[in-house]
Amino acid sequence: MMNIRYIATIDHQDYLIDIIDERHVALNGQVCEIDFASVGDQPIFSLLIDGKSYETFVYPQEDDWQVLLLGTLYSVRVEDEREKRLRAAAGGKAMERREFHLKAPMPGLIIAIPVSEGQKVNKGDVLVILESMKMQNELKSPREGVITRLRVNVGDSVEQSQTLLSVV
Amino acid sequence: MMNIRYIATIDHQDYLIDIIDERHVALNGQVCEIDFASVGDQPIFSLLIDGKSYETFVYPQEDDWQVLLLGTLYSVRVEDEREKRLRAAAGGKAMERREFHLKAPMPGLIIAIPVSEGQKVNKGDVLVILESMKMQNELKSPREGVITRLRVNVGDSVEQSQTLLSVV
Amino acid sequence: MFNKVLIANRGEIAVRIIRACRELGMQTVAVFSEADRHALHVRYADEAYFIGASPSRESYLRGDRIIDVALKSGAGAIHPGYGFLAERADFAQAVLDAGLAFIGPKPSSIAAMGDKAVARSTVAKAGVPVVPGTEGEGSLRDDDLLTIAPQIGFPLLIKATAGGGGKGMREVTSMEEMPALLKAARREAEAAFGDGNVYLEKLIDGARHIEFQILADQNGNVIHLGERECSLQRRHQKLLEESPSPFISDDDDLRQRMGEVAVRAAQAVGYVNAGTIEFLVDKDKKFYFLEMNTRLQVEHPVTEMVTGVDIVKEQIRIARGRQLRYKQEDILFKGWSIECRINAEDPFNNFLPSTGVITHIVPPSGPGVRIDTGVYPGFEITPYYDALISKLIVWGETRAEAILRMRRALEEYRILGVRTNIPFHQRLMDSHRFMAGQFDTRFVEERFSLESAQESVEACPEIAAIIAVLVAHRQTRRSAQFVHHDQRDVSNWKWFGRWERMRK
Amino acid sequence: MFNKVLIANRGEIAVRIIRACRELGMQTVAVFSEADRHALHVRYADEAYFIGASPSRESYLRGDRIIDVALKSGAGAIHPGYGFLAERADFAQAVLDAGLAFIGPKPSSIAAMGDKAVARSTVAKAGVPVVPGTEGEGSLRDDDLLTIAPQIGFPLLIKATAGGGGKGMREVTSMEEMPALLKAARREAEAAFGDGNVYLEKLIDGARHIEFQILADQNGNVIHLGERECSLQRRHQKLLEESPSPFISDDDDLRQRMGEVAVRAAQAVGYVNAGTIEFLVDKDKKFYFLEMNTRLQVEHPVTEMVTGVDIVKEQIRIARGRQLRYKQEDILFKGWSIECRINAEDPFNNFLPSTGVITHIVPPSGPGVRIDTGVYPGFEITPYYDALISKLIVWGETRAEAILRMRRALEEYRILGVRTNIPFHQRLMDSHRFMAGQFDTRFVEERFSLESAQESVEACPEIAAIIAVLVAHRQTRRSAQFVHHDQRDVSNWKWFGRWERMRK
Repeated sequence: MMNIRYIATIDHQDYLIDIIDERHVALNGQVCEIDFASVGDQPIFSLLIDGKSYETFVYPQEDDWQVLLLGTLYSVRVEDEREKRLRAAAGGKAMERREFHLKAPMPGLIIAIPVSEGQKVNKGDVLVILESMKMQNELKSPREGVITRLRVNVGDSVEQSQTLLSVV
Repeated sequence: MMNIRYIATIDHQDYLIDIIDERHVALNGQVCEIDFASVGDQPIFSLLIDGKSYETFVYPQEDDWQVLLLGTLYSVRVEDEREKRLRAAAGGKAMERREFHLKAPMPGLIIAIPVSEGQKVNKGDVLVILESMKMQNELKSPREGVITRLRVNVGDSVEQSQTLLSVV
Repeated sequence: MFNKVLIANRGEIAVRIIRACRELGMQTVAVFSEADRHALHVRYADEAYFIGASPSRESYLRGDRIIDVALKSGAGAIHPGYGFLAERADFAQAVLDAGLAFIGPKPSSIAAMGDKAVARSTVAKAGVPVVPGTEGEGSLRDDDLLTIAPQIGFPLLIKATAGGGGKGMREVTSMEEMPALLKAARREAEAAFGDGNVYLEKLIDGARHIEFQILADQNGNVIHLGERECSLQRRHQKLLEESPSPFISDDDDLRQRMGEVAVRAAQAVGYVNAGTIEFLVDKDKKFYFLEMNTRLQVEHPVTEMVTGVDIVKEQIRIARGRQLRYKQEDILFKGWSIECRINAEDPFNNFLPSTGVITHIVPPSGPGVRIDTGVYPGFEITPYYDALISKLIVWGETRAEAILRMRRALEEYRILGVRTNIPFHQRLMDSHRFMAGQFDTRFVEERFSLESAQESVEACPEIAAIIAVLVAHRQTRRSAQFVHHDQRDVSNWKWFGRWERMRK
Repeated sequence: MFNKVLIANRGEIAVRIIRACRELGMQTVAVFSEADRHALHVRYADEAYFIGASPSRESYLRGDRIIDVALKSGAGAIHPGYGFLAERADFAQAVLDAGLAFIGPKPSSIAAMGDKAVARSTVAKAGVPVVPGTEGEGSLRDDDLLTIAPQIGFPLLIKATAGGGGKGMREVTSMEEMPALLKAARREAEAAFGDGNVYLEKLIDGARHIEFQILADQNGNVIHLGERECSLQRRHQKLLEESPSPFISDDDDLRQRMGEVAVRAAQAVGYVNAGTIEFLVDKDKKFYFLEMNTRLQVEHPVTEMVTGVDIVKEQIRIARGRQLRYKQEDILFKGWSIECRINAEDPFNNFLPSTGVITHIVPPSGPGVRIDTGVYPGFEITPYYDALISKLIVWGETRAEAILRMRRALEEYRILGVRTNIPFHQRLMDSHRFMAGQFDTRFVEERFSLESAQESVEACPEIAAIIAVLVAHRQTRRSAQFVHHDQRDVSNWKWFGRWERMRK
């Protein structure tokens, strides 16, 4: 059986992972015995690896996987060798430069929009204040960029997942 | 809107129930306000009736509905007027006289079959002893009748829902 | 004497009160908004009545409708829980006027303590030390507040007079910020309580927030049930409470002095039923009256765990005119209790509230673990109400045992469908400063972050990497229509379909 | 001294032990059979190893494999839980021979008490009163038993010498029945314990089954933690336990005398670790030694609730060579505790075991409620192991409060996917004889039935009728493809499809 090689990246650290068969993977070349199962038809996974028992929640994201393990959240990008090569060839940063659309995480009322179109923002800057669940919630920028297309105004009621503005 | 009339029978007692609309039923002619909902996508039902709050588990059976309410299990036969008339015309007992197939409620090992083909049995007589979950379980006759078609032997391993014998 | 109680609330506290009533043999009446038809309090009560649309203002804040339901259903008493109408003197008065019992203090006590400014001056007159601030009675306009602010000195706090739960509260570090923050605080207070009045209070540095539970019957007996440590807050919202306080711990003298002051503060307003006196305690163990909460508190269970007193049952007994079953000397403290508030919010994304249908719950259980909750698998968390979905409370013989037990309980807790702040509590339990009891009210915001805290725990990025690869691999194989003949594995595909349907 | 413990068990007790270890900072190693890959003990442990096929004989009874796993994983001790290998002296010896600690008594104590016949003669020599029966040591053949039976007199009990949990036990009322029942008992004992030996014991009329929990350290200190009332049984399976016993209640003199005898019985075999002395108590409060269980009991939580002692943690501390943390006079009893065993069985159909996937659980919670369980939504109850899926334990200040609390907890408990005996417990809580504490070991089988008990509670057949009609009506409309434009209603159709898929 042929191994399938993946590269997992967490915080710029690469992990080379080969899927050998249903019961074995290799981590950076070192073979581990595994028993991997989802639990109760939920996105909870139980991994027995060389006898150690781990359980995680896995949340799929657009570009990566969020893995919640022992109270720590890891954002893991998973690529095969071809994908990795392509991304490297494209300049590495290309994917992150895609337009980011800030969506309302829940229905609510727009209390304030402390940015304007064309404004440069840094990672962590507050873009919108949304009142919901009796709280004023600050929606922050996940990365640096420039504000484009403000789509809501202060005082608007917004639906869940409604796009509020974009960052390029 | 036209009422739809049902007759519910519990222990030979009839209840005349009219469905008036989504929010009203009449019980033996007396109108009640209702709010009826299933809970959490489960066969659990919440009934608010004239303000009183009840919650039940409902298990569908072949001929009736089992309703578990406040720790009591009610077997309820539900018929519309036509069905009720037909059954009365057929002699009432006809439906109960259908052949009963004793099925294994769980996988296990047949330990004993204290009846033989052609034997008359009464309600509550032990038909089969099945060992499962480290216990010997007595499977009893749900009504009087005559044993037909013994389909298993002592020492057999049986699957869940496998028919063991029949009673007419 | 009443035998049927209407619970004018929702969520975990409505369930908590229904349980107490049921265990006292009382009938219970629930009220519900449109969003709450399937809520646990509706399912558990003997009777349940619809009172309006989902926003609180149209349902749980409609005192008129709630009193109508009580009269119609034959309830003889109303328990307000916390929040909503719990600290509205006009509502309590209307309940009494309707000939019903109010399971709480007299309207006059609520009024006296409910306006935080009035409360401060009342207890100050009774000789209780208060935090310096705007002692004036009634409402102050922005001009007045801007004039008084420099006299109090910065940093200071703007607080809602009708407030509670940190709503309508703002920290001010300079005069320049005042106008904008006053406006924001008033707006939030107006939205939360229907009352935009605010007052000012000096911000005490390195302060602990420690509160005393008191019980008072109609015969003038008042006792306290010891303290609760509530310093761990974020944006003035309590996150974790414990009893006793590690700051007081075995300083029985301080506990006794503070307890006596708490009793005196309650007596100053002729208090009846359960209430809480909040204090700020500075580094030198000097303590100041902060405010009185004239209702049941979210965090009452930690006191129940260490004293064995069922506070909600005592509330009902008191409202029925019974004498307190305990004298001060009967109250003995055993062991240590901690409560973590489990909120539907994402600790990895700025604690944004998280809404949606809860799909799966496995609660921790076993010795020394108590959960108070109003949710279940299949229930939807809506944006209408606050984010508290569960209170996880543990008891241990010692604080160390309680912390270890809380750790294992948090690790066991599984909630799916919404994000929760469980990981935040896990990291807090691992924090050396928390373990040592070295924290104040600013600890969480200023000295604690999920990222830095992670350095202290065993990190396993390689395990996370392997799991992500295995999940991604399965998904790839599946989308490629790979038919794999491994019986053991097939069952694991199922959830992908369901999951994807769920995420639509 | 060990810091890693292998738990040689499954289900709720494996979870219970993992929790104790975790709270003591110990690493845990689980073992699992094919059916248990997804079990909670596998998920909660630090390590988990597969040990064989689903039948116990090929997995949880494979002491050799379990010891191999302990050695391989570096565990320093093995906790056997209850059942399976817990009372097998040869296994305990093999654990010691492998250089591991056994969290339980010495093999010699297990052997002395494990053969029930030997146990009786041993404690009788130490001056402990025993129930008349076959006092002979070792195994007796059918001829011998048939000869001795008339000397004991009928009714009598056939019991498995390796027994426990009512397995391999039969009641005999006459000589004629003896041969067939002996055969049945031996077969069941052989199947359950791998040992078909049985002995005879006089059946004491109107007897109470009351047991004392003892703790003994390696330094010869032995204490008792008071009694548990275990008379409520069906087919010799305990269903409900409480502490204290309503039969002893405030008869402190009797409690003290029985406790002292229990301690003496334990000392007679040089007992170390946790153990239980079972007594039969007749109407005149005369008590007889029945047997000693040389392990943790299913019902240990009720003792924990009233004494505050964590028995499993004490077991581990004792096995690590620590001195008992309590003297007899430190053991104080506070309040009342009741445990209901929730089994996957149908109380309305002859208590037939019920298997299948659990689809939904809403456990009761709130003050004074503890649940010990090994199941969760999505877990499959298989026919391989016993039917116990959860222990519901409550504590109250008084027996009355405990009963009221248990009632509300049972009413709250929702488990779907398998049938459970919760309705049985609900009816038991309503029984006037139970409430009055007037019952013996034959009560459930002879004087209690679900049907007759129902007369005492409020019956609402008309509500059941309406609900059945509403469900049937919806189903009819649906099969007739009735498209009904009522937004509120649409959501309620969903489950029909899921339910039907589920039932396939």
